[in-house]
Amino acid sequence: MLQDLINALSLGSIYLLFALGMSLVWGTIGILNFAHGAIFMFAAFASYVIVEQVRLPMLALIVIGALVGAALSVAVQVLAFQPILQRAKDLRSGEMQILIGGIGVAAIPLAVAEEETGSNPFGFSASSYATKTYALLGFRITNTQILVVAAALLIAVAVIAWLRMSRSGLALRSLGVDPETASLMGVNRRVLGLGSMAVAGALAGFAGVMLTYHLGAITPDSGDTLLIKAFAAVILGGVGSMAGVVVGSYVLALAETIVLTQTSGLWVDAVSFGVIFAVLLFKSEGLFGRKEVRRT
Amino acid sequence: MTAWYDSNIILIQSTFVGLLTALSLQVPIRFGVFSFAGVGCYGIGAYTTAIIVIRLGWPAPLAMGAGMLLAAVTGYLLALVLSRLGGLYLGMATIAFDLIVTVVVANGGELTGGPSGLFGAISDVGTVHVALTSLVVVVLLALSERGRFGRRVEAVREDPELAAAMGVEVRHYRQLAFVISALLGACAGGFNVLLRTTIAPTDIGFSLVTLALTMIIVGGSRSWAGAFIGAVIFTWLPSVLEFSGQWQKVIYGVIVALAAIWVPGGLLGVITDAYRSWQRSRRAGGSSDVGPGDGDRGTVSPRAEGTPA
Amino acid sequence: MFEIRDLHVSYGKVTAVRGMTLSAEPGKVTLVLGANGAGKTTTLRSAAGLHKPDSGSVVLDGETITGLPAHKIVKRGLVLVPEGRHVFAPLTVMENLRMGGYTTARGETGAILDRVFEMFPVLKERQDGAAGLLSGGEQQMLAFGRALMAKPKIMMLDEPSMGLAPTMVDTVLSSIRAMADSGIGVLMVEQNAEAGLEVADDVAVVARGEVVFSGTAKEARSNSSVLRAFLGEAALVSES
Amino acid sequence: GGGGTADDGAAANGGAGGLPSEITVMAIKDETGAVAFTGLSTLKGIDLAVEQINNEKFLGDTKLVVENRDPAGKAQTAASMVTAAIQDQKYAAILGPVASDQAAAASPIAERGKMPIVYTQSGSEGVVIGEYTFRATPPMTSYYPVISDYIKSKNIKSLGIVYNTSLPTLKEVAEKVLPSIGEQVGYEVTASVAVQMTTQDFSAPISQVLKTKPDAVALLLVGGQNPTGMRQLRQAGFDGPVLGNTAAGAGNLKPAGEDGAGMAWPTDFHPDQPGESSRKFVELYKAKYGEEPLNYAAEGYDSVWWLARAVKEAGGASRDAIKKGLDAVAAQGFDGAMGKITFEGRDMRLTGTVVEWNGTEEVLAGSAS
Amino acid sequence: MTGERMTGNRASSAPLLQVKDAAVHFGGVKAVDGLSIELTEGKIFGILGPNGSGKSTLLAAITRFVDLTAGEILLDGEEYHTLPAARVARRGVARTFQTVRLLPGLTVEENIRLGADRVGGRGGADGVREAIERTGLKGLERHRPGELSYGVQRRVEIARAIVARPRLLLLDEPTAGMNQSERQEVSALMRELQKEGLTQLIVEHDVQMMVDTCDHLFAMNFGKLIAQGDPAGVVREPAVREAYLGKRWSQHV
Ligand SMILES: Nc1ncnc2c1ncn2[C@@H]1O[C@H](COP(=O)(O)OP(=O)(O)OP(=O)(O)O)[C@@H](O)[C@H]1O
Ligand SMILES: Nc1ncnc2c1ncn2[C@@H]1O[C@H](COP(=O)(O)OP(=O)(O)OP(=O)(O)O)[C@@H](O)[C@H]1O
Ligand SMILES: [Mg+2]
Ligand SMILES: [Mg+2]
Repeated sequence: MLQDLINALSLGSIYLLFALGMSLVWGTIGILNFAHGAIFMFAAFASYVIVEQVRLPMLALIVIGALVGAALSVAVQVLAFQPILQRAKDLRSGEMQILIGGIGVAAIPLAVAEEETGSNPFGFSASSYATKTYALLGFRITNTQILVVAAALLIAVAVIAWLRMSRSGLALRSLGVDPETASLMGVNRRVLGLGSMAVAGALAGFAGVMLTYHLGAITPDSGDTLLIKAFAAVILGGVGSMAGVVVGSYVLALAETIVLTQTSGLWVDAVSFGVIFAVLLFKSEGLFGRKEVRRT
Repeated sequence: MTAWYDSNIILIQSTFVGLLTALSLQVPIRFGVFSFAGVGCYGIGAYTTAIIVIRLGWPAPLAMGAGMLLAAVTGYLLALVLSRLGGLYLGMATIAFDLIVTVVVANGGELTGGPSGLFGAISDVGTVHVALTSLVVVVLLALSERGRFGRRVEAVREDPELAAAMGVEVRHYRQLAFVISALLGACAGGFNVLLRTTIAPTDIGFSLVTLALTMIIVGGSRSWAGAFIGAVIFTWLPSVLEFSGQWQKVIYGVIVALAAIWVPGGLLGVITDAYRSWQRSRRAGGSSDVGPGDGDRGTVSPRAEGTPA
Repeated sequence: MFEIRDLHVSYGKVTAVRGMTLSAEPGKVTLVLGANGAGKTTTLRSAAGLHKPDSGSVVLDGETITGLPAHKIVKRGLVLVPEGRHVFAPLTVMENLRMGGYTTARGETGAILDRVFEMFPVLKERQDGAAGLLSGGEQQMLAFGRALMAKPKIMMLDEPSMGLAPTMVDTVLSSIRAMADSGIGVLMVEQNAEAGLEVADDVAVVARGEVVFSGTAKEARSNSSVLRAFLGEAALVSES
Repeated sequence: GGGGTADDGAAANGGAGGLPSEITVMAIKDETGAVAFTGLSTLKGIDLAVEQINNEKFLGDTKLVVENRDPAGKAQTAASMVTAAIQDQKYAAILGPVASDQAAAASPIAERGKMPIVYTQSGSEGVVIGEYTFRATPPMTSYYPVISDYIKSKNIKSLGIVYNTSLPTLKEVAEKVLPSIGEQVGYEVTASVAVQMTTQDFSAPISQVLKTKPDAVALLLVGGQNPTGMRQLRQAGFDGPVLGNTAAGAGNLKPAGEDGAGMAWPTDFHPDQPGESSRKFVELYKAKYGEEPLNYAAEGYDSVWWLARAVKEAGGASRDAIKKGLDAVAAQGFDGAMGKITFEGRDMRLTGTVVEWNGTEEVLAGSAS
Repeated sequence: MTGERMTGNRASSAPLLQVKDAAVHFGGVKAVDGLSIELTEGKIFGILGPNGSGKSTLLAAITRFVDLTAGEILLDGEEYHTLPAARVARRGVARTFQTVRLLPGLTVEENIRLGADRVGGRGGADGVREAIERTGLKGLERHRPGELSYGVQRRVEIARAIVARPRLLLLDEPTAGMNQSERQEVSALMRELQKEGLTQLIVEHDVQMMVDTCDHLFAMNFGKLIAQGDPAGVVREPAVREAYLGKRWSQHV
């Protein structure tokens, strides 16, 4: 039982690490980045390529992953999303273009990684960090698991605090509501947009490296698999609410774990998506989402 | 010509199936309903058709009809159940529905063939049938894009409250969108299974959603013609790109991204804009004395004119 | 000193502003009048950096700021209160005001905030509510208060009294006057000419994208064509 | 490989008047995309066989030519390639795609177009569906029981199963084959937990299975899932024997490092396996490519040999002749890269070998300990 | 069209619209709080009130865009509480919105035609031309709303509301953003419509125009009615002056 909880917690933390960056830019500047999964994967892949050459500790790989993620994310913003937003007639049509643009861009790092690895799994077995397992009180937990959970929660709290308390966090939210008026308040749209995409990319890269350590190996298409789970977690929690992503990620992981432990696992996907379906039925803006502010 | 037709028959059929699938997502989007349930209904249509043809041996049209009926009922129920949802929340709920359909058929045992799916749905359905059906669908949809109904759909999408103030029963229009989407999806699924004789759970997953969505965004989301353009491009692109070997995916991705960036209204938007400005320049050059009063005599709106029929 | 010189702006092939020249001075309120579509909004938006003008220049304190991006212009002290309020609907009233003070030094925002709340008590009451749920007039107050938070040197207002009840028009206009008296320059587009004239020092009338009359408020009051167009026939009779 | 013995099978084909100077075959194997790895390896085996056949003048002066087409992971593309091949009289036969979905789309078309098509991999149902569809890879379910001896040698009395339910073959192994082996060799399946294609973290299913304290665990996962599964199985404290499937091979377990060691699975081919025909293949392969062949290469190799024997057997290169030839060869079986090959209908069968991952490479299970 | 409806109306004595003890609360905010008014056929009614006093909310309640917390609203003496907004609209209650709401993808003409669809048929096409002429939008038919200045957009809204010849027209600040002469044009238009039998309820902050245009004024504050009656009288009421008019108007009167 306790072991199941630990497993759910670490699974949820992985969803959370991945979803945080995605939710950050989606909930504020309205960019639903479908290339997030590819960025996540490619950051881990780049770290893998490097660690195969030089034996590096975990921290170094995390830094590399975050930098690669940030760089890719900024590149996507500059090359695809910014031009789309500049051309889009209105926010809503821009949203769709961004979705598709993301899907298109994502194909590129995916193809490169698939080509290099022959679609095989890759991992950091060459890294100097070693996973240790602690067995206490009848349950087992690895040092990587502890790190993943701690990192996910810490980063989530940091992101929440940043958005709530800081000026730039507030500016980011206003940018998502009405970019033009935000610029009339003195917000540099370009810089802030790039900055938040860089943060999101760094989070993706960080998540990629941590997940690879945690699972031992990932494959080029791991990012896509997580993308839809993260999408679900964000919606479940309520778009725009960072606390919602936290809850959404853990609820999803918990639901999956419960189904798995109670049944033979055949219905895991159906039930976890059933949960989303059901939650949305009763709370149409997600668990923590605010109702759309609109009046006649 | 016939040699070309023969060797590309699969792609030609796929184009029509792709068109119907794309339309099943486009119609609700045009109604302002962000529903991807069309893909789940594609699954329902495909599986129902296959099961009936294989197990009961009914004629193909009857089997497809049954699939579409089942899908339409499902679509209507979804519309009732999800009536409070909007935007991406509705999108997610309908994606959840699609994935649930996938899991259900994957675990359906004997009936659905489990993960390996169903084989041997042999019939004499061919290119002519899917082409004619697409034609009828397109004509009906083209009609729905014009005049009174077209305007109302526009209002329901852009500003449902305003639409209500104009006396439009927004709820009914949304339900209609769900049902049409379900019918189109099931029709596409039914045709696909009859033309390919097989269906598996992996055929109806999330990737079908992204493919259909890519078709309508790159083609154009406001009119059937956009879906058609998209269906043609994304059915044929892979075979066109075959020469590029291992970099095919990269080129494909670049093309999709470039389309998203450079043609915000979809390719259809580019065509319509070009047509409109050509028309304007012709009008300006031809008769400069057309007063503004003349404008409202023509009942054909510039939008409708702009749509290549 | 703030000047818009010979500004030309167009939307595609449509020219909206042709040769607009306007100015504002610290301590003064300049009122801009003009029919719908005369190009008032376009002019202000171009000056604020939201739209690129075709030609002409915008000069603030002797420096040309034409074509600078909006956020840089704000930092120089030229602030626009846009037409149609544009409050950040899902953010709270307080967050909207904090956004207004985005470029203001942290130490100073508190005092300005108190002033804003004093001027518009309803904003204080509703500070934690979503701005989008405020009534139309309340939102106008918020937009105005938000601009004050930026500590402008020159403030451009696009129809500040739109949707305000007469009492509120008085409040807003007299606070505009008070702001000008405290040394801020105000360039104000206003359809409520009668009320606007009460607080204005100078008046410019624009039509079809250019200035057709400019003078002091007093001169405007005695100019019959201005009066007829903006105050109505009745005013003309009672005034003369 | 040696020459096939001509017997009355050839005479029955009506003996066409000699062979053309070239026989062209289309090979539809993924060179890009998710199963590119499999496709590329298969092509190496195919090329080797073609080279050998032509050099040995196995078909006399007739040359076998294989043209590669890349369906890039798309069933529809594969299907249209099959259609194109049927239209073009140049092609005498097709070496079909390696992915089941592509194969399932291709089969009805080939069947209708009366075009013989020989698949490798594509292990699902609905592929070998009629007179013109052949498969040169034995289904995993048919040779999986070869693992019985291994199970007995490890003295396994109870087994927990974690399996990917999205893959028909793995599902069948988990739900039917393993329980029935259990009945024969006497172990009990204590838990059986399904995971999805999308599952990345296996800690929950693994702890679920380990709760029942089994002697051994079967991890039946797709390629990329295997290293993670093994690693998490070891982290969860299980150090007993692990049964896997061929998808764990081909270096897929490498990222798991030491944790991967101890997984064993039956395979249709291993480069170290005994048997003269297999040894010869491995030798030739190493000489040509400087590496050890994978099972995919062996399958590709055998599929071409099957075809070449069929041509010889039938004495003609028309599609119909080839079809009859393939049937005739299947009726007799032959010795190929994968060993002693027999057929059930148009589907390949063989005994198989058990291999084990020792942390760095695949070794024959016997030699591992 | 209008004629038929009017003769079909059995009790000409019963007011066209009755609001009885209506209340609309949003959580703690009592936007409308126990308010009763009656609108008799063929007159122009106006509502004055400070910002946030509940005027727009009252219009929203009448058109069924918000639900009443308490009370009832009757059209032709019939309760319609449960009808969806669209059905109310089809019964001849048309409205404009405080913030301009036009469909950006349609031309001016199509936007107006959308309002006419309620009537349909050939009368519709004529109606559209007439509405365009009356609101001074001639020559702009083919423009899209995004290309128009704010004041012109408001006129498109008005045209769209009147094109279907409703029985009751609710206007929420129809002249906001217009200058004096333009306001006078709109005011003249309202009078003209009144002559054709159209009942109107106008929310507007231009007191002078309201006094000149309306037959009957309501004054609201805090969601309650604080005065009503003939316009000149209402603006003289001390409560109205204090809550709403402020010093300039008080001097005026
Ligand atoms: N985005 C646009 N595209 C094309 N034309 C536009 C656009 N915005 C404004 N215009 C045109 O430019 C001219 C000036 O518009 P502007 O909004 O500046 O007028 P205004 O003086 O502010 O009017 P109002 O008093 O109605 O607000 C108008 O003719 C308008 O139709
Ligand atoms: N959906 C809502 N949720 C919460 N509060 C609301 C909502 N709608 C309106 N309110 C509040 O109810 C009060 C009345 O609003 P309403 O819009 O009716 O005022 P109004 O009289 O039209 O004001 P104005 O003249 O400024 O337009 C305001 O305080 C407003 O903030
Ligand atoms: Mg303006
Ligand atoms: Mg209001």
